[in-house]
Amino acid sequence: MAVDWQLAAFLILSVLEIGGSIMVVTAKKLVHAVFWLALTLVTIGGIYLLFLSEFLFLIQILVYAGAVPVLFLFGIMLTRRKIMEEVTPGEVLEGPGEAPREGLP
Amino acid sequence: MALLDDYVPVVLFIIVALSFPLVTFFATRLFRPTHPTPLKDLTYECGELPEGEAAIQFHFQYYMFALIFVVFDVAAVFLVLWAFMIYGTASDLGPAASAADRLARFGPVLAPMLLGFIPILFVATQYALKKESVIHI
Amino acid sequence: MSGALVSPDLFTLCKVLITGIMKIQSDAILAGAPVGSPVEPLRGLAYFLMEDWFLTFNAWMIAITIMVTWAAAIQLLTMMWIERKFYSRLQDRYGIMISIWSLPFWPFSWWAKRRNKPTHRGLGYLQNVADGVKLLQKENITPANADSAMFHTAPVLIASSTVMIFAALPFSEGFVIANMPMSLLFILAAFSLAPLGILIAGWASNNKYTLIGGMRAAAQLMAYEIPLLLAVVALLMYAGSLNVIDIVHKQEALLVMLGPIPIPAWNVFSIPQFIGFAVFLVAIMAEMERIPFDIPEAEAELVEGWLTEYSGMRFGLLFGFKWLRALAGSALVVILYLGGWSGPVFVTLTPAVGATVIPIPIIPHEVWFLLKVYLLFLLFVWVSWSVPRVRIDQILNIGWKRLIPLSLLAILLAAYLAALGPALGGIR
Amino acid sequence: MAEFWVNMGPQHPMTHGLWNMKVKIDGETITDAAPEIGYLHRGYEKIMEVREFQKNVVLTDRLCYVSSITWSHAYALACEKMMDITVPPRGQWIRVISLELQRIASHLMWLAAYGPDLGLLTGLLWALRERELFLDLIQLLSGARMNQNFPRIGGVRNDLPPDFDKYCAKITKHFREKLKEYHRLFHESKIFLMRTQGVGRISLADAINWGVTGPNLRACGLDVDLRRLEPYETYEEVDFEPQVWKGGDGGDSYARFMCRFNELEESCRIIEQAIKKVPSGAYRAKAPRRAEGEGFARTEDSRGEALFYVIGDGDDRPYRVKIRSPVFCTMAATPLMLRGNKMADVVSILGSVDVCVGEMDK
Repeated sequence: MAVDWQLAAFLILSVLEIGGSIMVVTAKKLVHAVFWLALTLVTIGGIYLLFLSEFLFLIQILVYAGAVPVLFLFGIMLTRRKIMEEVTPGEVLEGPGEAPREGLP
Repeated sequence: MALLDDYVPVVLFIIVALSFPLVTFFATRLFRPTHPTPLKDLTYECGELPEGEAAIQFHFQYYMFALIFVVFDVAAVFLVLWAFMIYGTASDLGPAASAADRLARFGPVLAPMLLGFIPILFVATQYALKKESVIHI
Repeated sequence: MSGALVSPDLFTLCKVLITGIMKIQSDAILAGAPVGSPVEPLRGLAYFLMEDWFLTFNAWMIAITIMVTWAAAIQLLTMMWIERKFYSRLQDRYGIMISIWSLPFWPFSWWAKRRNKPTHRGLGYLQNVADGVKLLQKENITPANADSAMFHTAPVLIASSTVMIFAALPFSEGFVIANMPMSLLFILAAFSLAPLGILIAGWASNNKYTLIGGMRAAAQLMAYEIPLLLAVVALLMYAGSLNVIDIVHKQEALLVMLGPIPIPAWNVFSIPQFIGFAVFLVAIMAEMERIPFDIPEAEAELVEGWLTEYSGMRFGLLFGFKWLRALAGSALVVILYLGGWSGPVFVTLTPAVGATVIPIPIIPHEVWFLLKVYLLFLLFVWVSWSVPRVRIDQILNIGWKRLIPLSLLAILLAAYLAALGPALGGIR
Repeated sequence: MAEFWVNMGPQHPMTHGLWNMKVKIDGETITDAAPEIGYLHRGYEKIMEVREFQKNVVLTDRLCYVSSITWSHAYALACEKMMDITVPPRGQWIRVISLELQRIASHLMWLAAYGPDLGLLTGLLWALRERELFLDLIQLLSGARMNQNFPRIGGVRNDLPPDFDKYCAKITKHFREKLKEYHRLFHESKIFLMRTQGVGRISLADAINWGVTGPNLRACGLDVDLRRLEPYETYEEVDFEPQVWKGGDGGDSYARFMCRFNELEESCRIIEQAIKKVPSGAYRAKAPRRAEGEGFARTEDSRGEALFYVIGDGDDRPYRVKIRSPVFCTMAATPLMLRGNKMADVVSILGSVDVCVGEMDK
């Protein structure tokens, strides 16, 4: 079995990382972007591990697992769920009068 | 690559750990009913119809604490390295070292930390926490 | 003699087991398909079964399965049972008593009647299984307004990161999956992932209660992650290693003789580490979301907190894994401060054989370890069912204004004592 | 910074019953609150107009299902004033005993509910454990644990059962021991003090203006207890002390908690005295079937001042009944208490004012 496991791991991690970073910039919702960013950062940590820097790998996960919620908070505290859209009360339900009635016997 | 060999079981474990909840959630499909109704799919708000958006905005003040947290997180990482240095110096010296030896070896390790880093950290955090004496969220 | 049941380690045992099984199989194939027979190509399979990477892989998978079953099934049920029984007793009642004899159909009812066992009279160990079966049959509801993708991702993130802790958490020297050089950081990292999942779950449910619960989880994580890390920093000056097994080995020495009683060199028995221990205990309790600090799911004001919109087995897994985190947290405290799996003083032969401490291997390490973990968990349960819940601003105040200065104090004391030498309880 | 309305109720663990507390929050801080009631409205005052005087006692029992006897008693008192009859002394003493037993049972229910409100489930089971004993006493006395239907216009339904005084003495003695346990569980706990002290403060002037009565008003430092101010039955012959917050700066959850908590022991004292003073004789006077006139009675209910105003027009059923529910008025003042506190304090405050939805919605 002449499979180079390290190369395979590296390729998988890189694909995840590149895909994740593309999703970061293309995601419509800020919170989704933060989630993809977390994935990207963790995969970068995995690549550190392949470079035999264990401490850096674990610190990357530990610190960014903490820092990502901070970004998350930023997203929640400062922005609305739908950016650039006017929010009016009652918008959550499509016609609050009718929708639930269908389920009633 | 002894280090990577150590991590092979960890990678396998992570794969198992990731598939564990996934398998559980898919397996429940075999046992549970699925009858969604519009009423059932409503957001729960104590039996009332949901009122307004759920995207509540919070006090911005706590974001400052979040930033302090990130700074502290990184500072803690540096402290980990420093702790290793102290341990290494102490085990180099051994229990029988003289006081002069100890001062000579520990001085350069402890002094910048005790005179520089920790006082600044302490004063800065005390200032920040005094300023934000009431924590809002 | 090490005194551990799993020795030398779990992987080696699994490797021996799987090699034996595969050897029998491949021998049978080789015997059944001699050279020249029409099934000769099967011999290739026989050789494949004995290949080293195949055996190693299978051994790892068996070891991992054993570990996951052990932690996420047996230990989880035990922890839940301990908690439910213990707090019921605190509240002057018996608690769960459904035993297997309570099942209302044959053969259980028949057997119970025959042995004259009253139904609903048992230890109740299987009650949690019954609860799980009930949740298994419940409908999974996804709210129409929820962010579906995130809503489904969050439970996976929380559950799997909780299981991941056990990749590096040892139950004894050998009963561990991976012994990497910095396993303590790995455990802490896996621990700190779940609040991120809670925040995502709270946000994605698109519900006011869940969002507030998620925000509280994030705020609490920030206030308590730092003291946790700083307490570990203070510990590192004594332990000098980030490997949990090394940290335990460091504590197996003899600290001092109090008359005929030898005091082991557990980290909790030194002044700076004791401060660190107190800080760590409170912070890990907050990470475990036990009652004085269970504000992310404070059921009195937030219905069920960030779990409100989850139903069925999704709820069951997330709710049950709280105890898995409790197990991991208690185990971490035991490993870091209470000597891990080394036995307590009264089973050592110190006076007889001089200065070296020889643990008597009558009681295996795993049992000692679990005993300590359960006792510590009982302390947690005791605390959590006798105090009310702390408010969000108060919990943040405790974290930021009490624990962080205390943990900095622990670091300073530890550094000073290390510099002053062993006479003052410094590094041994 | 956006503010949002959050429903806390009707299906919410905080509401001990069916009502809705709408809370406007800014992050975690409450900026406004609006209680929304009526989920349990049954039109009591109207139903009572079509039933005979004596039969209405059954209805008044259900006004507050944890404090039945006190409510039926208030109604009976109003009818007696209208009919101009006096209850025999033995009946009056039995009424005092049953009222105080019911008060303890009601306060214990409040204490039990206050525990889980703050995250202390142990408090629930401990308090319910002792409530069982008092319910047993009430059952011994009246035959029922809930909706006892015990007071009658003109007296009480039945006499004291044999050996009742012994049981009472035994249980009150036991209960005093257990009060020390509660003391350790609740107000010796630092976290409990953190959660209650300085939370949900209301000034004395506001409390009076909004019609807050009972233990909630006494927690503001004003000594009002109708058992002392306008003694009904035989309360003036009993030595007891109304529980008033004396620490100054009261009106918070802690003061309300302390007032109610101390009333538990005070009620024990009243029961112990009353059981010794019960004279022999009749326990019930004959009430006329028809009545004309106005009857007005106010009593110290477990939750505050209960008021009944009954008008009879010569028929065998009331022409008009008006009920003043203490919780209804207290509920109007809760936004004052809630504003400026944290969201978690909603339970701490509303738990301390002791909400009973049955009487609030009538």
